[in-house]
Amino acid sequence: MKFAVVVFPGSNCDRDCFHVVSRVLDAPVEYVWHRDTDLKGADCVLLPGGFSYGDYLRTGAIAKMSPVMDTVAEFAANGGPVLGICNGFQVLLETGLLPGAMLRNTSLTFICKDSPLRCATTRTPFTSTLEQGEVITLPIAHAEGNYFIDEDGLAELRDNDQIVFEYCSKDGEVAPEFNPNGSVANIAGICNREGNVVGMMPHPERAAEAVLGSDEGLALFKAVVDSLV
Amino acid sequence: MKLEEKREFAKANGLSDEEFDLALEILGREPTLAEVGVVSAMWSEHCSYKSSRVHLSRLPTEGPQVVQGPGENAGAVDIGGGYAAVFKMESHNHPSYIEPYQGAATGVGGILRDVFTMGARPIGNMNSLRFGAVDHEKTPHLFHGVVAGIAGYGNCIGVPTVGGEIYFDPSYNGNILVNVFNVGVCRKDEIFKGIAEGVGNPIFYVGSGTGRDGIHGATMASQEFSEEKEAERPTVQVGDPFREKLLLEACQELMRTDSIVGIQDMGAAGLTSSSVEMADRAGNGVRIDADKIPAREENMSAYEFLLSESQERMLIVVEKGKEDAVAEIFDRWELEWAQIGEVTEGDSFEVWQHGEKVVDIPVSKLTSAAPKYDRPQKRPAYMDELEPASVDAPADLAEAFEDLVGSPNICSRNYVYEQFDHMVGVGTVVRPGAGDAAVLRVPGTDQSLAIAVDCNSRFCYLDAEEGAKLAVAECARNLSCVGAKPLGTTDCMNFGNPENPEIMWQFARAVDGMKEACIALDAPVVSGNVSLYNASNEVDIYPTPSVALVGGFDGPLEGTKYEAGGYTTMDFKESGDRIILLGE
Amino acid sequence: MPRARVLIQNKPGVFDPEGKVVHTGLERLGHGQVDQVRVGKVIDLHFESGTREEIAAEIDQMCSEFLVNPVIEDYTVEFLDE
Amino acid sequence: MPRARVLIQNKPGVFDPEGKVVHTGLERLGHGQVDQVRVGKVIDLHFESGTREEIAAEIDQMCSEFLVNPVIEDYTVEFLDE
Ligand SMILES: Nc1ncnc2c1ncn2[C@@H]1O[C@H](COP(=O)(O)OP(=O)(O)O)[C@@H](O)[C@H]1O
Repeated sequence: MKFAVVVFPGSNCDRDCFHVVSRVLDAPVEYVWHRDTDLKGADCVLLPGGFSYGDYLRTGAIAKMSPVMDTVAEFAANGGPVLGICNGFQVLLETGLLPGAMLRNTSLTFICKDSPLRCATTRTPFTSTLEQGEVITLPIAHAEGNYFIDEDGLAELRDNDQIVFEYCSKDGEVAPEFNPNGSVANIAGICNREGNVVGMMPHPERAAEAVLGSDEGLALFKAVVDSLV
Repeated sequence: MKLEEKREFAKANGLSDEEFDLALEILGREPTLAEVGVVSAMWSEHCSYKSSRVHLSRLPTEGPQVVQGPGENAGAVDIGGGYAAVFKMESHNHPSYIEPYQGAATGVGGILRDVFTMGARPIGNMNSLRFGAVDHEKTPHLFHGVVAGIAGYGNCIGVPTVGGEIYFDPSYNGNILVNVFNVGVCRKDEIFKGIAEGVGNPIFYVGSGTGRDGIHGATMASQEFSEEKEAERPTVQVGDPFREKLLLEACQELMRTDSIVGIQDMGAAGLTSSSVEMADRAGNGVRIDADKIPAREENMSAYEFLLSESQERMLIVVEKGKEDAVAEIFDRWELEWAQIGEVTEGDSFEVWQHGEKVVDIPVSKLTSAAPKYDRPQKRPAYMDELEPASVDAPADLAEAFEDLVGSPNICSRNYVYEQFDHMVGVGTVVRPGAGDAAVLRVPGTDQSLAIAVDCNSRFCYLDAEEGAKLAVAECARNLSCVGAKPLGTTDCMNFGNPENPEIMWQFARAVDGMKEACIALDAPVVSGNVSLYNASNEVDIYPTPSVALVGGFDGPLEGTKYEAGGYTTMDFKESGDRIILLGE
Repeated sequence: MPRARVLIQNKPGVFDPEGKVVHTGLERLGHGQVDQVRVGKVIDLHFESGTREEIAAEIDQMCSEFLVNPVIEDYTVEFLDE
Repeated sequence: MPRARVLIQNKPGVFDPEGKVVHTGLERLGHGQVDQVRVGKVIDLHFESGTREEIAAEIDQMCSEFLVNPVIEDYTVEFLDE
């Protein structure tokens, strides 16, 4: 089971993902440069967080034009698991691998803090070991995590069980007061119809070791390993 | 231009009459305009430390743990396991007052370059901020701008901002302080230096193109502010953290090849100070061809090229024959670069433009022969009026307690640090708000370090020597509160107008206090920065010698934070635990 | 040298967080007669050459490929005097 | 309802990193004939009432107080059809 971490100019959580996979999960992993068109035999693709191209114009807007994204799209179409974290999520939206778009946080400021999340579906390879409705706490760190989709789109997400994580209270209550950034329906993460492509604003890789305060995020990486053996 | 006009021009650049005469004497001829620019930049307070050098030399700078003392882009201490922590603090006070967002952002960018130019990967930012009174009309704009600027730059480049301090006081109404700190880590035997060695080696320029940004910036940073000056603003430098990220990665990659002889960032006084300092350290000369410099604007003069403070630029001396390997890396990271000169024999700083030699000055005359002043000192008169001991204890402690926790100088800083990405890098063990110091694990190693920054400038106003001592001691206590032992110090000495003997007295006493505390705590000063002329309309700021300490741990940090693993956080853990007050 | 300006704004119905903050800020400063605020982006493009038709077609392509996110944004193009 | 548009751009000579990156992006997509790109902000304001003169004066005040950073930005005002 091998991971690929895609590196765009300006990615800055690429090394963090690499660290978690190689040192904590102890699994093989390679960086894939944005101009590459070969995923080096990876079984799972991670699109890391950061500020690809400085987030200039729109988050993910320039990264989507990287040659590697065609390869990622093909990999996804063949059912390969893809996880986009934070900026990686934004790139997936821009490329159209996931529906919707990102707006600036309602506060207009960057927000970095822990946020409880309700797992809304366990059908993705990354959440298969969580319980439906289980609350995990992961750090968020973004200025543009205000997920937008129109009403029809939202209905479709719901009908197709595509909402993966929702911002919630410590006890799992999903309500506007627990929404840090204004996202539609408290959405923190979604998947495609098939469930193999997941995008999420929170950072599971930042909560993968007890020494950093929490290892609840490691479950997502372990789950995808389990799903493929 | 006539000589007298040049004298006026020099004056506008911050050079006094005597200094201009000294320059004439050194050159033995009339300077060109570009030369006036070079001399005034190199002899500015910012570059030459002309008022502070005599005092700074008293600071302790040595110890078995010191890997790199003052004199390079940043200092370094041994944190064990074969690794060094490379760190420095720098001020960006005046630019931040003019344009808080960009001023603070480019401050962060500059300090990051100081650290990664040494070969270290930056792992933590901190800052020390001073604003005017909370209800002063300018404070909200300055405060929000500075915080957003620090966030905008640090978050984008992906270096966590893990600590800092903020005070509000009317003495900063017209002159805020923005001091930024960065620490990075590298193998202790793989430190790179800013040195132009090897006659004939090519000099590369890399990063962003040069525009007319911040021309006069270096001299501006050394002049007192007045209302009129506020109007004559130079073109503000705009930071590009994305470009800096590319520069960081390209430099890291380049440093793994064996093609770099010396490397230095272009900070204040840009190309001038970087090339002159690199030549000076090697005892060589340099020749720069201004026509080759990547330009962002048209028709730039040599003067402008030499003094521009465009951001995200580096100067690199490459080993002859390795040019192609270097170019390949820069191209891949989509950076602008050019070979703009070479290391020469002798001692001359030579610049050519349009086939003409526009600068030819001996390097040493710009550095060691720069003016140095032992300015007069006088114990401030106000000290006799202020009698701290005469302040009565508050009658109602409950009320005093509420005042304290409600005070803008004491209340929670989460509004600020939640705007900073303080977790990127998966190394933040003790986060802002969780401990007295930040604890960072060095990625990919078993090493950790702790960092803290402090200065209570009201104490320093009452007694500069005791105040500086207390600043160092508080930092050291902060480190011990998370379980770390102090290893080294960096500082940012922010003071008012040094031509005022009372301010100079404050400065000298603060150095004395810092010296004593750093010796007592075995935390030698390995880098630092001086910012003088922090005054507006003749009101000097409180003396503010900000200090930051780096501490180390004996072994790897283990387990969860609640287990014995050699570090602690400040929250009360369980009911029934005992609370002990230590000290008098 | 032909110059064109692309104005990009959130579609009606898509929330505009920046517009809202600017609106609140203006009200706080006493500009109560402002009814609505929308904040968007403006991109000025200078072309080496080309007729208006050519450039308009080119810009449409740029917008659909890259400059504009059709999920949330609309755009208009203006030509600037030469 | 009178509507006005404020266009805000970096002053000439002030570096525009965003414009630079957008320019590179356009080139990569094959739009090589673009010579220069500047990215700025557009703020559309709807007023309840007021003459053009009143509104223009009001906007100047808003810009100097709040909307524009005079150190690095310039602005222009346009009126939109009602
Ligand atoms: N207050 C100080 N204490 C100790 N060292 C200092 C102090 N101020 C400056 N230095 C040292 O003097 C050298 C020159 O500093 P500076 O000019 O700020 O560096 P830069 O070239 O990065 O601007 C640096 O090595 C710095 O560490």
